[in-house]
Amino acid sequence: MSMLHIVNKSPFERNALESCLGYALAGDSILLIEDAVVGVVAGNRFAGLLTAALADRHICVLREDLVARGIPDERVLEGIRLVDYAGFVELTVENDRTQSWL
Amino acid sequence: MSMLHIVNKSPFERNALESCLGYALAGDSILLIEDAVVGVVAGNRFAGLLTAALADRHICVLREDLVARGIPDERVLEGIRLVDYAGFVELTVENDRTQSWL
Amino acid sequence: MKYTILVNEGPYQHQSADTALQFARAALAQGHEIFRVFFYHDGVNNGTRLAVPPKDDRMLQKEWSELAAQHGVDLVICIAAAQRRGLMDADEARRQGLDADNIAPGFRISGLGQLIEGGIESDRLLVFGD
Amino acid sequence: MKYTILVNEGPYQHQSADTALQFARAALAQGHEIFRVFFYHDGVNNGTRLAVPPKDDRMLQKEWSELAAQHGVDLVICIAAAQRRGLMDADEARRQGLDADNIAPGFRISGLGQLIEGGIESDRLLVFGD
Amino acid sequence: MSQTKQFMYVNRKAPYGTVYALESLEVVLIAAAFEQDVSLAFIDDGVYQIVRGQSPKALGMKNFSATYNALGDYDVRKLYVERESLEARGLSADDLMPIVYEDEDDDYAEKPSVQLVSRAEMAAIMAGQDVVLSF
Amino acid sequence: MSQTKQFMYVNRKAPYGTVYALESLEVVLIAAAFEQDVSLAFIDDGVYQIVRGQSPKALGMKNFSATYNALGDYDVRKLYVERESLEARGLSADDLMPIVYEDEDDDYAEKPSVQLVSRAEMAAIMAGQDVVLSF
Repeated sequence: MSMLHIVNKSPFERNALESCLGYALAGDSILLIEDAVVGVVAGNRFAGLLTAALADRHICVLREDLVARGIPDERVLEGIRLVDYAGFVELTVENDRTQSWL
Repeated sequence: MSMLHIVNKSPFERNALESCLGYALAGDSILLIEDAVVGVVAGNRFAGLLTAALADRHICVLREDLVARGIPDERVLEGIRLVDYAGFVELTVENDRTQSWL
Repeated sequence: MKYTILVNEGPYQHQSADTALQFARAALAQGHEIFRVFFYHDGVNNGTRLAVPPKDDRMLQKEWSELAAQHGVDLVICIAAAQRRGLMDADEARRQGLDADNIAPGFRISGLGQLIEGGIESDRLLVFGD
Repeated sequence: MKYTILVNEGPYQHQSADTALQFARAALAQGHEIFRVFFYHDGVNNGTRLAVPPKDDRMLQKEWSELAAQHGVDLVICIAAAQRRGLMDADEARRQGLDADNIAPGFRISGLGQLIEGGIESDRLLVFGD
Repeated sequence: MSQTKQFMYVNRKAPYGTVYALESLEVVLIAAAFEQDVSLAFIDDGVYQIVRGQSPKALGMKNFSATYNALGDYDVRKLYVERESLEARGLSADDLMPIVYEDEDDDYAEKPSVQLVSRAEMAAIMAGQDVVLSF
Repeated sequence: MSQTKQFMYVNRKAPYGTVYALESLEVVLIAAAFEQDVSLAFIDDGVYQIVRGQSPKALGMKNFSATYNALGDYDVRKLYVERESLEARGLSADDLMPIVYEDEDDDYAEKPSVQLVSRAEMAAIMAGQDVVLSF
């Protein structure tokens, strides 16, 4: 039984990602979409937090939203998986439940 | 020449208050309205930041928004001035310009 | 899988409606079923037929109508949220004594129970908002 | 003092429209002038006449119309933002080939230049948004 | 619709600044009629939704906070509040409304609907839900 | 309307997730016709508005980032970017679009419109404005 957590706001602007990481359990998946994708750039202020979370949780990012904002694949923090909308759908199938951190 | 900075979002949720405090100059005024008023409760996580800012800036809070959210006057951090909508208007007169931190 | 999708924001101002649409299309493409899309809060504003966006931009309201026409997706606008914000179908406008309505084809106005039913009947309920 | 007020969010979803209205009333009560209220982004949704909020709640759209009627405040809705979101006056609806309009009394639809003019002509420009 | 599912409503925003708190409560009231297992979570600024002494009259807004008190009558009896969120905000349990329900299995004794839990406990409760709605 | 005022447009939000970046740019383009002194500030996530390589086509959205390049033709030549905001996001000046204008007083030489400034410098620039518009 695992949960897909969906975060759609920039961690620089809002507390949603930090709250989510405080709740996501080992084995859960976290998907960053919309403005949240700016959080995954290697070397940014949230790199340490995300790296720590990757120890026991899956972190994914929606590639269409990365591309829109001019963030190339190679700038994404190591360990974060890129998915497209089809992959987004698959994540909702693989996990038993979803929770959006609005 | 002074600026009235208006912040309307909770500092627990968004970075607007922290950004604003990084820009407000000595002598400027900062008015907290709407959900931002939850930031002024004594003993909360932002009390230190606000106390430091009070050294050379004026911080005001809109009383109608405090009352709506059940925050009594006596819980407001020392040094922060309570104003009503009339006082809000006066602040826009006393300061030469306004800037909303949306 | 059977999905219900909740859309809490209006078109353009936030990306929520775009993301919900893209997700719905991707799910349908994989053979999943969209049981219902429920529009709540400002999400009700997705259901207007009076929008005329610039020619070089997408027209979200129409894309929803097309999704309903092509895939039979049930698009439900919350009546309470719609009344606050001025989204009306012809029946409701008449009942309220209003002189116009503005709902787009493929949308219907109903109660919050339709959202709960979606949560009960679907395998997954996804929320898109601000 | 002469004020222009910019409203960037629709009614109810965010408090911005409420705050803008209360500020405008307080300024008028002190003898100041409201040169213009400009509605941009989702703020255009303040200008619908089709809203019917619950009887025990405020009706923001009507309060704006009353402010215009009682104090002659100029309420301007941005045309580009309105077209994206489905806010129409009778002229614009006709021009676009639409079968209905939904603008409330006291509001008028015009261009972004009205906002800039407000900034130039007024002593203060206040922004209310999300 | 014979299954019973666990529905959780997650509230993370302060009331009045946005409509989410009010319209979330409207969903909960309707949901109660569907005889599902309903619980509410108040975390982050959501804790302000059930703070006592709310009075939005001067804003021209409806004071809907009393409705939380009526949730017991709708069989909504599980209101979880995160302790860490209260503490960060300089609040304590005494600042919350005394929301209760009548326990029909215990001679209709009034019992508290609000339970303070740690973040870890809240995470475990969330993990047991079938449907999580956030506004 | 004979006065010239200093108008500053403050951009603090990423593009595409919300409409503010696009509709803010639409205001700037109109404002240019009023012959005021216009400048733009990019701070916090606003720096993403002028990052190079934006491509929202798969989202079905219009790529309006090229319009920033045209601002020079509208006599909008002052785009201030806060260095601290870039650094916190793992970005540098190389990640920004090379936005330029033609200087008619210098044989139409192309000159950069973007200026990196520290937070303290940005605060000083803001303090000198007559009208500050934020979206």
